[in-house]
Amino acid sequence: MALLEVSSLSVSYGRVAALTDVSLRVQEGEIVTVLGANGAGKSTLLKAILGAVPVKGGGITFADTDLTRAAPHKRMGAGLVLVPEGRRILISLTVEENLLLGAHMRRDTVAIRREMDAIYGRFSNLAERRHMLASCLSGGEQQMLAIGRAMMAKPRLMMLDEPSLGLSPLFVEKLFDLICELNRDGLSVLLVEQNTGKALKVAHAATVLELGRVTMDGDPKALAADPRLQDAYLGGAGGP
Amino acid sequence: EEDLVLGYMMAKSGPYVSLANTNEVAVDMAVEEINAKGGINGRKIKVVKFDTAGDPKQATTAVRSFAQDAGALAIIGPFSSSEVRTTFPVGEREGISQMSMASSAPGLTKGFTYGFRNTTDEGKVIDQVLASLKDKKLPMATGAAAYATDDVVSKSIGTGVVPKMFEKYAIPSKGAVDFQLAAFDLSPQVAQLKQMAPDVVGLGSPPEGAITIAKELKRQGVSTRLIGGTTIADPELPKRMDGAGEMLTIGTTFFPEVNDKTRAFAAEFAKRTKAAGLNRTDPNQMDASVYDIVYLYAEAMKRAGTTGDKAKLAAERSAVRDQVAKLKDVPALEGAISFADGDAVKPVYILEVKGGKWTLLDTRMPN
Amino acid sequence: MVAQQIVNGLMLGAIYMLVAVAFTLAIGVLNFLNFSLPGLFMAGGMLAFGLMKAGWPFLLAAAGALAAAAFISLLVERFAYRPMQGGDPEVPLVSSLGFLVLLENLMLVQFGSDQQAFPALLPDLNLRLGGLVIGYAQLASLLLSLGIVAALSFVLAKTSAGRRIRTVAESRETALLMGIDIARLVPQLFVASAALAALAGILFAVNYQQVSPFMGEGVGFKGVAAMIVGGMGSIWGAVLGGLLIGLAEVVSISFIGADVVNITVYGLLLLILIVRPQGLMGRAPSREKL
Amino acid sequence: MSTALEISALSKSFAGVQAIRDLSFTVPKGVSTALIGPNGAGKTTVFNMVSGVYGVDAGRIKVNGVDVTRMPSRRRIGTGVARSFQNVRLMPHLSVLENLLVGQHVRASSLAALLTPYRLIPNHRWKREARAALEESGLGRWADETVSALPYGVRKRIDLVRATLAGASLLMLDEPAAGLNPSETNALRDHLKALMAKGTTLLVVEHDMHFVESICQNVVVLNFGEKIAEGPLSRVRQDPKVREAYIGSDGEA
Amino acid sequence: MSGYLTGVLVVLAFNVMAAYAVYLPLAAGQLNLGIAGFMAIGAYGSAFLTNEYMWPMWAAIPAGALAAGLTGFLIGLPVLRTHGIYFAMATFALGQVISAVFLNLEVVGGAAGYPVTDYAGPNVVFAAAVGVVLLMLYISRTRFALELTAVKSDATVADLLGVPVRGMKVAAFALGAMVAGFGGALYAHHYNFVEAQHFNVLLSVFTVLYVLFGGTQTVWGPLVGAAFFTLVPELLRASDQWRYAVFAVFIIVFMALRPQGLVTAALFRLFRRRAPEASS
Ligand SMILES: Nc1ncnc2c1ncn2[C@@H]1O[C@H](COP(=O)(O)OP(=O)(O)OP(=O)(O)O)[C@@H](O)[C@H]1O
Ligand SMILES: Nc1ncnc2c1ncn2[C@@H]1O[C@H](COP(=O)(O)OP(=O)(O)OP(=O)(O)O)[C@@H](O)[C@H]1O
Ligand SMILES: [Mg+2]
Ligand SMILES: [Mg+2]
Repeated sequence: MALLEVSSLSVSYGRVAALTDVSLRVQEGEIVTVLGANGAGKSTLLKAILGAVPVKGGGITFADTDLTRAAPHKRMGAGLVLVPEGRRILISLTVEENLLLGAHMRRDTVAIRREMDAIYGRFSNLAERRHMLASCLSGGEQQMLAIGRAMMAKPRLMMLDEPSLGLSPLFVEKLFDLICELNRDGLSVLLVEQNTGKALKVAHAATVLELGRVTMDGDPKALAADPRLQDAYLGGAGGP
Repeated sequence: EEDLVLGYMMAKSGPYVSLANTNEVAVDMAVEEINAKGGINGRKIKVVKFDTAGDPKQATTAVRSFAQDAGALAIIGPFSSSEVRTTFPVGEREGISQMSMASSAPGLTKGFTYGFRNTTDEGKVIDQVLASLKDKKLPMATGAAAYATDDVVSKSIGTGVVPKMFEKYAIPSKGAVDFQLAAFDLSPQVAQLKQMAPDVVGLGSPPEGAITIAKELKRQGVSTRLIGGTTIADPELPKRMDGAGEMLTIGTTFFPEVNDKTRAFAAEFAKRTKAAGLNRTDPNQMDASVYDIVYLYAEAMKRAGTTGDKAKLAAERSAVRDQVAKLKDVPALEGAISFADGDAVKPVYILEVKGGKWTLLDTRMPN
Repeated sequence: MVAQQIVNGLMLGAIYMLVAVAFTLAIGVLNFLNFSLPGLFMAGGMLAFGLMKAGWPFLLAAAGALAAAAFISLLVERFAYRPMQGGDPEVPLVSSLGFLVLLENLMLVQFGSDQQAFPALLPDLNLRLGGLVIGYAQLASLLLSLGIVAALSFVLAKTSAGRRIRTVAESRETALLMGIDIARLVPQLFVASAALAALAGILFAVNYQQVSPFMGEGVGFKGVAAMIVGGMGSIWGAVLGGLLIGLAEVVSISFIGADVVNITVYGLLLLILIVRPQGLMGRAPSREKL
Repeated sequence: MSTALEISALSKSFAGVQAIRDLSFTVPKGVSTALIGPNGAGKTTVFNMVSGVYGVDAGRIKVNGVDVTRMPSRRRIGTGVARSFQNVRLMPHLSVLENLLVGQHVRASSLAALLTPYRLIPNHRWKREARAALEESGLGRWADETVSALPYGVRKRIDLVRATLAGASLLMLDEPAAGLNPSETNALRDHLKALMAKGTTLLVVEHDMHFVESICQNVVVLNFGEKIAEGPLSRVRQDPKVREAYIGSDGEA
Repeated sequence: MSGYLTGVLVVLAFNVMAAYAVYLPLAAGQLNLGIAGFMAIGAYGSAFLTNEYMWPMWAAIPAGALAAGLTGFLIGLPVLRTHGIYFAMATFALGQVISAVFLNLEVVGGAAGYPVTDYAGPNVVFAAAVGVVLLMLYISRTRFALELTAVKSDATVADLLGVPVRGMKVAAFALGAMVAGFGGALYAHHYNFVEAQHFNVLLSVFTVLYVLFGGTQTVWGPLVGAAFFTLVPELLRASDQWRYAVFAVFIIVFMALRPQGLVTAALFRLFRRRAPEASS
């Protein structure tokens, strides 16, 4: 049984269908990437898995539990976490409070402190600003904070919605290294990325969404070579 | 055969409910009594009612509606001074009389030929209270005033009536304190009164302020006589003061224990209010006043030979007005009532709180 | 006399302070200008009065009133707050005012518009120090208020629950994405702020031995003013604001007169806002960076 | 050659943190320039100072020859500089089209313009123009949507269109390609090239080096608020300091 | 028209004018809880002119409106330093101060109120209300209204786009004050009496209520809101003491069902979409 199993999921906003009949699975220890143009429904998919938008049909099973109707906090309790689109850091809290908020479901204070220090070690920009209000951070720093905050929840499956947005090339590399490293330590990842090339490189499986429907899925290597994908998402000839 | 229609502006909702929501019972009582005795000029009196909620805007709507739609000959009400201010001009334009049962701000009827009040000027009332204290040789060597600033009647009592009367009775004034109608904490004012230590405090306030100040006086251990006018007259006041306010002395225009007529009225009133499920069953001065207003209009209509004929409506309305203005010593529930410059002249009853109850100290006729 | 007036001002301030803190929870945290709070303040006093009239002992009546207020507040959450999410912040004002009007009129129907005498709990409730008169009830309510406020400010600033609350305050949507159980947290906050308002109402009734269906309006507005003077969202600001408004009121009554109370108290509020738009102890709201 | 933007000896610190230190560079007219650097280097801060969101601690800023250092922020767009935002800021109470109409303000700010009942006039010039701009960037179908429902990438592009509607000669774009997939980035590139052909000068903050390469003739590299390199990208990317601070080992992005 | 209907419609006309006085600044994000203060300025100002200086009404009423507008302009400058709920409270305080000042101003009667001699009949009031509505309809079709909404939505960005944010805010505030003053001036001359107690917080708050209840998204909201709040209590007249309780329940239920107010932009879109469907 897969860790996350999304079957025939449909979501709509009012009368607008955002997802139709989307199925997807993430095996324990896998990185799965979801690709698609603007408005394809990628963010909607992640939010639906977290339970932040109501689903109209289909099912979501996580770690052998049916979570289709569960509230987001229940799902996070089960080990899901989302690095949301647009970062959504809390500007009235300090950097450190934002990180601690990520761990709000945990009670193991000592481990929390230790992990927080590890995150500071990894993101030195954050360490320098730990007691400043998060509103002061630059765009990229906010992105780091959003990722760090998700790590603080110690999830089993981390969903990332365009995590490389606004990060410098050097840092994007570090980010993908980090994702692989966490993955090696047993974390499963569901990744939405516009940096299609890099995402396909690290992923074990990939799914392509178009106007809310799955149009392709399977092995990322094969997909990367698929001419249809080349045209649509890799900017024609070979991509970056 | 036409009925004789009277309009009646009630204040059954809004800020005056507690004072006004039993008025209707008194009006109905009077009308039933008159009709049971054959009505006026062979015709029955019919009352059309309109709840203004004490709101001046709704009150003007009521007057327009009585005058233009209901074919009323005269109007009972409105209740409050603010309403009077807006409805008297309308009544004047429409040519229909109004008679208020509660508004006691000074000078409200001035300039209106169709505006009447069955209330007594607070100046006259407090004059009688002091005269009574003097007669009974009660301590009144020094005085002070306490009043609500954001209420016309209260403020005019505190700043006009009380100082003038103190002067008339040669009582040196130690000063004045004021408060807002909605004030619940009168500790600073009472702390000031404590320093002044007057024998009498002239109070310009509705019952609520009187209760609050009496309680605070008791709390701070100040003993002085509070005196006031009709604004404080609430049959349940001693009960509501819960032990405070002994020696509170006021003048009012109605007291149920005066004679058989008033006692009978109070008994019947109690019966009816209880049946209607109302909170208060003791009549207050507005209940008595509104009861008398019906009789006063009835008397005026009788004298004017009013027929209720729709074709002669305008003429009959002004005839009623002319007769009301001329009424003299009409025997009524509240005593003998006359009209001078639109305002009723009637007896003043001096009441004192003793042992947690109103007791009649004196009955006087203003001159 | 001046000392007595200061004492009077502080005691009055203690009442405003609790109401201000209740408002701070509602606006500062839930971003909801909750006009039902003055109604809950009134309901606290009136229901305690009603229950005592029905023969309940004071403590039981007070508990009953608090429970009722908490329940009403849950209705407010359900019907005034929840449906309005995502709209402009001023919108829920309408239905919360609807609740105020409803509560007032229900009490009006039940008890009439008169001010009612709340029974004195002790024969003489006053501490007399030299010439000073201090009500025990007032003193107790001041201490109780301060204690509650201190506890609350600790929770908000230092605990995980506090961070969760502040997250909801900033953005409900983000809070949802962070896995905060809003469906539980928000009603809890409503209950807390209702309890504070109702408690203030009960203390008011005990202190001033009176209740009326309209007692909430004046105190409610002064409570909001106190919160704003102190700075929204700042608990200690609410304390400072409450005491300041209480003092300003008493001082202007005793030195100038009651006719100027509204001018001085609200003039002070206006002045403070113009000079310091975020209130005395409030932080300027953090803005999203461009 | 006249300059579109001239920045000299600019400094800015926040609560003790020096975000920009003695920074000088110029953007000549017609020479589109990129401002790059690691996260937190101060790129957005420069934009914020040019557009007047922040005051400067020291230094001068000239736009099209006009010293704007002390000019109130709202008047700066009138000197010919418009910008987009890193964290997209569309007005949630307005529809897409209305957002664009606000973008036209500089060109319609007289009292008469303000009081023209344009909504009563069918096909009013302003509406036509805004719609045309939307169609041009392929966003026509979103015109009457409320902005909060739009996908991120679409919002990003609307933000850009709004900035162009001011008719400014210098356009500052803060990470315009972030959140776009490669083919969408290509479309954006064509769009920007068309603007440049019409005479607009661009100042771009962007982390996608391919994109920068295809748009910008000149690059200014910031690190910790200081300029560490300047020149054509091909040369700058060989600079070891730039590699170490920004691009990383593989030299690609 | 029956006397009753005239009376009710006059009240409606005043409520409509007041509602639009609140609506305009609200469109720019200003929750003005002191609108009654500006009505008082218009009322007392114009009444003073007709009573003491024998000005004709047609001059005194606009003069009252201007006085209120000018006050709004002068006070708006400092008060608009505040935002959001702070602004609401500042205007609330302002309203309290203004009405307290009139309460103590003995030249206009102080607590006793101020009788007004000249009379403006119902038709004048109706015409004025229609005028105000037309003016607001016009404004809502201009760029001015658009930019007010922009300022409300995101003042920082509006500023960077060149919109004179402060000017817009002050203009909206002062215009709102002027409309309020206009309504107040007419009120004084229709009811022939003004008292400071009438212009209290509850008047301000209830006026805001009309607007929010009707909906702020379109220019029709205040009209519908004012109509609802004026007419429904009349319909409930029969239920006497329960009247306001029932009314409050109405408000709560309606708002729970239509949180953005009765009239919303979506409603209009729906109509627009339906209309062609129906005709085809
Ligand atoms: N709150 C909402 N209300 C209405 N429609 C919405 C809402 N959020 C998203 N949509 C619609 O759902 C569709 C999918 O949006 P979604 O944000 O999931 O796209 P996406 O794939 O994440 O795009 P991007 O790459 O730009 O982030 C879009 O057509 C969008 O307009
Ligand atoms: N208002 C502020 N208060 C305090 N510090 C600030 C403020 N604005 C920016 N900073 C700091 O200044 C530095 C530069 O920020 P800036 O946003 O300009 O970076 P950037 O180069 O745009 O980075 P990114 O690529 O991540 O967007 C950052 O370290 C940030 O924390
Ligand atoms: Mg997305
Ligand atoms: Mg940046």
